[in-house]
Amino acid sequence: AGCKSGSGGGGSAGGGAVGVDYPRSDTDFWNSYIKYVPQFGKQDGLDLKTTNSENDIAKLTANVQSLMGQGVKGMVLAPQDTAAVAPTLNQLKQKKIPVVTVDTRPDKGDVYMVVRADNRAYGEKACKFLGDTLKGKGKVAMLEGDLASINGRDRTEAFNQCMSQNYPGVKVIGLPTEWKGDVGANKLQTTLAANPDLNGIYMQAGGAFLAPTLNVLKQKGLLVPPGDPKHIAIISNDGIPEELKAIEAGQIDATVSQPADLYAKYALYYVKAAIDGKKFAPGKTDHDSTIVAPRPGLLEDQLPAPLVTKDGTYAGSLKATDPQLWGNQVK
Amino acid sequence: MSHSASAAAGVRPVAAAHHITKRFGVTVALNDVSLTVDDGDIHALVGRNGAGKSTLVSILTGLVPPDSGTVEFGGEPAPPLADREAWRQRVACVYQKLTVIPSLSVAENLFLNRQGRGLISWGSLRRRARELLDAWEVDVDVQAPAERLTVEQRQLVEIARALSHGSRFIILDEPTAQLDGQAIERLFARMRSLRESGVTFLFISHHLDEVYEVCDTVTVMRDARHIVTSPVAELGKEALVTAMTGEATGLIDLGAGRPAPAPGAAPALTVTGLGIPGVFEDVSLTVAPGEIVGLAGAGGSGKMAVGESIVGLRRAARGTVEIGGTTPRPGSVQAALRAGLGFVPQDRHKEGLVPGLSIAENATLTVPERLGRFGLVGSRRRDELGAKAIGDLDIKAAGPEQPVSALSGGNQQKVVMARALAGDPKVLVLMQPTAGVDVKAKETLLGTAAAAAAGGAGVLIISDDLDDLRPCDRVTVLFKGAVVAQMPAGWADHELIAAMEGIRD
Amino acid sequence: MTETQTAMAAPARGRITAPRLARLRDLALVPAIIVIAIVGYFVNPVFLHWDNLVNVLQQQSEISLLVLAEALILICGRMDLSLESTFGLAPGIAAWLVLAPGVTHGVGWLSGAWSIPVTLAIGAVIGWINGLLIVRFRLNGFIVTLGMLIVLRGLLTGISGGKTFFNLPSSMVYLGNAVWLGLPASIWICLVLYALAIVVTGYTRWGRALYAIGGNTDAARAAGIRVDRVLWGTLVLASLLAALGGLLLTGRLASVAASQGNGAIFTVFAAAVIGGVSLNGGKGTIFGAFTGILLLYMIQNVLTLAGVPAQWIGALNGAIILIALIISRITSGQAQE
Amino acid sequence: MTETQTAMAAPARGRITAPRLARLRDLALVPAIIVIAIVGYFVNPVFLHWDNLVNVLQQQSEISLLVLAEALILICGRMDLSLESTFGLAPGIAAWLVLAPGVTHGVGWLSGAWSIPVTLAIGAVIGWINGLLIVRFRLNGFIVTLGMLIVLRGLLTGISGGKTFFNLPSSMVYLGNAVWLGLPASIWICLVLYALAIVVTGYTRWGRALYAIGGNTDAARAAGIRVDRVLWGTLVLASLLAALGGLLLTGRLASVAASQGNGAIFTVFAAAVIGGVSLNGGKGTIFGAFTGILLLYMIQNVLTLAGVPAQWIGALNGAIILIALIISRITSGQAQE
Ligand SMILES: Nc1ncnc2c1ncn2[C@@H]1O[C@H](COP(=O)(O)OP(=O)(O)OP(=O)(O)O)[C@@H](O)[C@H]1O
Ligand SMILES: Nc1ncnc2c1ncn2[C@@H]1O[C@H](COP(=O)(O)OP(=O)(O)OP(=O)(O)O)[C@@H](O)[C@H]1O
Ligand SMILES: [Mg+2]
Ligand SMILES: [Mg+2]
Repeated sequence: AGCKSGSGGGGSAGGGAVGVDYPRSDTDFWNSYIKYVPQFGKQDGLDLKTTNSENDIAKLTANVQSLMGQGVKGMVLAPQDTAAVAPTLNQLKQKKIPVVTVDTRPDKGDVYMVVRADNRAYGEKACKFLGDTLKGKGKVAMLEGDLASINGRDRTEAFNQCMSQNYPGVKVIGLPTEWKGDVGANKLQTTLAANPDLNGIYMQAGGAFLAPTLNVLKQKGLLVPPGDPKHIAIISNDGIPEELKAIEAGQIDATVSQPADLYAKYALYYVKAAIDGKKFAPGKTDHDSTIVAPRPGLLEDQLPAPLVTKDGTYAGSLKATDPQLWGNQVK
Repeated sequence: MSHSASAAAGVRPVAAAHHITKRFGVTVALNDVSLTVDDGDIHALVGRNGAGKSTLVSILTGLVPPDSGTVEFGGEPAPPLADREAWRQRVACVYQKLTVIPSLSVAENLFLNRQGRGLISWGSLRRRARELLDAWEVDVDVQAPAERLTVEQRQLVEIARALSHGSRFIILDEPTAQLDGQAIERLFARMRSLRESGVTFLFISHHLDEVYEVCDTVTVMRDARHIVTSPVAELGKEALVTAMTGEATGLIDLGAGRPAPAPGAAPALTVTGLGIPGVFEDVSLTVAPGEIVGLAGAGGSGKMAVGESIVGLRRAARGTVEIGGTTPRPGSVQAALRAGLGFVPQDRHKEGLVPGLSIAENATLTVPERLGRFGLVGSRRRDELGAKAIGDLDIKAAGPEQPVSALSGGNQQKVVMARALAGDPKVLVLMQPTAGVDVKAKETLLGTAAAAAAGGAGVLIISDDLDDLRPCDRVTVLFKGAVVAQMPAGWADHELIAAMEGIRD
Repeated sequence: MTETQTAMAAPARGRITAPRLARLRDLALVPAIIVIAIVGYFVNPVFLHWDNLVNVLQQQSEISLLVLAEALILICGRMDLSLESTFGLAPGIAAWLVLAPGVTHGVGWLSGAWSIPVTLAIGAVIGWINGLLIVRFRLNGFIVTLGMLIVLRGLLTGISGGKTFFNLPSSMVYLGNAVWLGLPASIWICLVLYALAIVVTGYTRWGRALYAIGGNTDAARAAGIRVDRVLWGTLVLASLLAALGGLLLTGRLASVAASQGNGAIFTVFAAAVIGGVSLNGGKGTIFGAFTGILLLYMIQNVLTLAGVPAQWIGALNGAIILIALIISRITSGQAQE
Repeated sequence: MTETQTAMAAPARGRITAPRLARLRDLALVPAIIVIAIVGYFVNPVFLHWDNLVNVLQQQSEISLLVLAEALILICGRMDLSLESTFGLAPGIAAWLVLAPGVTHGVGWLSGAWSIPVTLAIGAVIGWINGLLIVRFRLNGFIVTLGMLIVLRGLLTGISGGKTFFNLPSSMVYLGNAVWLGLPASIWICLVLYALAIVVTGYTRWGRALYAIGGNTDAARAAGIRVDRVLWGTLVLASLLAALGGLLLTGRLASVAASQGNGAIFTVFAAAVIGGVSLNGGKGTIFGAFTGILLLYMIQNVLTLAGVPAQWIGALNGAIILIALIISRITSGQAQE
């Protein structure tokens, strides 16, 4: 599409505009990402053109087409549907536009760099923490996401697999919720009625489930600090500021901090590198992560997703007040 | 009839409309119309379909604001439109369009919006409803939803409701169109007795006989204008029709000049032993080509059910219908139409017309095969046929493309007739073909039926309106679902009425 | 005029049992509820425990206010699709106005005490706008409220930036959490409002006017009912109820998610219709609507207790709803087009 | 009967322009489309580039088949909410049947060549079931298809386990990807089907029967139209179109997501109604419906090009739809209740 960037701010350090498609704007996590992107874009001196595909792959395709029409030189996507994005990647490849994907690894097609923290790792970390905390015995409820969401599914599968392998004494009750707080609260309530001896809860999204869960427990008189025999061990996911506060207050035990800031920072870092013609190889990076090559035509920078606990004494965990955590940087 | 005299002596008018003009889009429904209704009168309002009568009624009852002009009650200006309560104290009305609410019980319909203050006591409401209906000899369960009533019963409920308001001024817009002879008589008796107690009526009807029977004064409207107001006694029927139509031509004798049906020809329609349990039993009749046969009966006699069974709108439990030698599948309109039938259904709003479609489309709905081949429809061909129907039936319309919803009642009925005739039927079944239609249109419609018969079709007219039955060569009378009489042409009105009411001599 | 017309009377008399039946229709779902209760017991005896029953009642209490609101509007022969958005937006705006900027990303223009009045006021305003467009400008209600559904949903996403509002003031979460006489306050509120609505729709002029308008608007107008005023009032009332329902849910979850209410309208319609409220107006009762939503939540609860595989819950739930819809239409006796 | 009655004819003559106006209503959205095009150009000149216009046409092509299907049903005076689920389920089942077990989590019972016939057959079967319930059993269409919407959506989640089907056979992705004469095949398919539908609804018996049925079902039946057969046929045809639309999208995305079609019905109704198709049946044209969906997609495209902040896109889009709905109702002249 031979078109000049008419209205845009013109050329920049990278020598062209960069298109960023946000996957959705209705979760806390992605909103933080949306907030970080322009911030880092400015730091890197990039001319950003942004769109929002509202969790709809057809919209993503349309957005990419219109971004290509605007002559972007590189593209950052976060396809929530890893299969359906393949034709789009193909198109971009034909136009020689490098792509960085955030959060998910496409099933097919070439990608310059995948920037993500492994969702399976979230599930595993949560499983290990709960399994250790419960000493391999008990019942845990898992507030799952939406079946149609790859991230939710990865967390669910990894959690289940890890539990059955490492902690066969723990019974998992899976509660699908479509990422909806009220559905989660209702199902948790019902589960508590049926299983008064519940010992643990894994919430796959703190933004959706934190407040509802705490409130259900409060109503049942089960919101008691760790150490109390009635305490239910809770691990959350995402690392939004409220979760960190709840950990400090002793209401929940831990969370897996999803690095929203790093997603934005390194996505733009790599897309700029791509436009500048840099090449990367598998191996350790300068920012505590590893680049791997899961399949040809695609590299993946696996960002760290730290486990957060109150005192940071659990192996490999950070303190809830650690300023490094993105949840503590939100103003 | 001393009331019109007293009116002349300067009694204060109960209601008056001054220089009312009302437009609907480009249609002028009322053009500078003034009307004064004197205290204690029964005042008739007549005019052809679309003359603007019902529009004047809705202005007089505060449902619709006039574009210009004023309304007065007893010399006082009318209350603001929003104050429905004040309007209802001044005027009660039976509208032309039924205003019962089908899902609510009869009792609640009677006392709609005046169920009493605070919490409603359903028991006492039912009692009051029972008393009210007993006075009208309407024998229905007051707890039944109104949708279960027959059309006639609904009409009676409406009348009872309007008369129970205690208003001193009551408007009746075509109240008799759905009633049989006895019910009409009862209505008139009630109107007369209310007049004695000082109630004033504005009465609208297309039956001029009724005007002469109960009314004191008559106002004629034509083309949205007021033409004349006169004491009934001073305006002869000829003059009245002339005022309504604007022409000095009298009514034509429809029976005359039609060739007698050929004797011995195979019948066009043969009905044998038709029956639906509980509705009608063992009805047999034949109609020869060129013959017009009437099927008469009082309300609830089952005559419409017979007609609907013949045309396939309903499925009879027993018996056969033969149309031009073939026996169409019972209960299938399609089969009946293919066998060579054309019909006018009882209620044009329900089964007669598709309001949003044009005259041409409505008139050709039954004959798509004439509009083009391979299922294609040529709009030019269609509009030609539509224009022909407009000419043949004297339909007042802008053109074949005009939607039928924009036509007056009489002209809509003509479109239904055009649809019935579209397939050049061998058998024509007309159910209440002139209900709610003005005198002139009635003449056109019946004349068309006669012309169809003259052209060799067998015509069956099903009606309880004696005017409809006059052109018939013979009339079959139904009473409580059974054939009770056969009357050759030349019957006297009272004979036929007696037979319809089941009185044998 | 003295001949009795027995011929006419006969068919009418034959139908004498009909209104009785119509009244029974209110109870049409009671057998279904009993069946589900029994099935639930066999699936998991916990189902009939007091705690679980209270849970079911509490879980349906918020959305049942939406059902009540929709039922009132349906009885008038109208529709309001935007209720689901009001359910989220009204408490959402209140939260946004009272929460401090920064961590809780509100604007902090009002103090926490304002949250309940603001929520209800927003509900009323939305209802008023719907009324303006539908009643005053005579636009089609389905169309207007479809548009409003999309706009209001977008507004909530806009002000919240898609994030969940946390750390709500205590007045805002009180109703959704309080326990009165051993039962959650939201159950009391739901039951009292339903009881009130049953009395109003059954025994007051205003309530009967709803049925009259739904049955035949012109006739209602002719009978002196102030159709526009009643309709407008009903729309405002319905949005108020939706806002209140949203407030209760907000309280129970101690938060307002940006997606609060999304997709709820399908459940709301299904509940009202299963409960015997007609989409054509003028028919159905508030009690019926209540049995409708109760049944749906009982089914949900049984499915959760049964541990049906996650992927099949949707299909199973849908199939049960479809069957319930079909059965409820068949028992109501009439073909509906 | 030869007296000319000119007096009465006079007021009628005044109405001569009415049908002309009705025809103009078809073009009601054309000015809006032009305005959007101009606004779009000023927002971002890219808007009017050939590539971008082709993109817009292609992006709306799949859902426009849903709009076409819904418009046909609306003209008959019915509704079908389940189309959005058919849009996803029909290709979903086909993919499930042809994909090998294991990685692509299908069952692999059929070879890839079957995928298109199976997709269309599923569509037809769903339409047939809708017809059975609505036409034969005379259940309310809104209710039936609401139930079906939930069930079919649940079924797709069930068979897919919520996962996306990919690695589809080439026959299944062909239509969504092919380019014919320089334009994507889906644009051709969409345009041809619309053109065909315009001819059929305007100039054939079957098409006019739809209007007659929508305008007054009883009258249509009394005119010998086989109402049940036409309705049933239309329901089947509509579901077929939905399945075809789903197939095109599947091809373009080379996959079937478990959520394909979710929520699309709101857009579909908005498009049809903005395009002048009446919810009460018997009114509106296929061309109008096409302008409706085209307008919505142009608006989406302009908002994207304008770089509106993500969180406000929903509200803005909704507001534009609402305004378009209101304007389209006002220009259509009549108060609609
Ligand atoms: N709401 C309306 N919108 C448009 N035109 C209308 C409306 N109401 C009446 N008209 C037109 O106004 C004219 C007068 O109608 P009106 O109903 O008053 O006639 P009428 O004298 O009562 O006729 P009929 O004897 O058939 O009842 C007719 O041409 C009719 O088509
Ligand atoms: N489907 C039905 N089920 C039961 N009774 C019916 C049914 N249809 C008609 N009836 C009754 O059968 C009788 C005959 O009905 P029909 O409409 O044929 O009478 P009619 O002579 O046309 O009366 P009217 O002049 O009042 O219309 C009426 O008492 C009516 O109530
Ligand atoms: Mg009239
Ligand atoms: Mg009858």
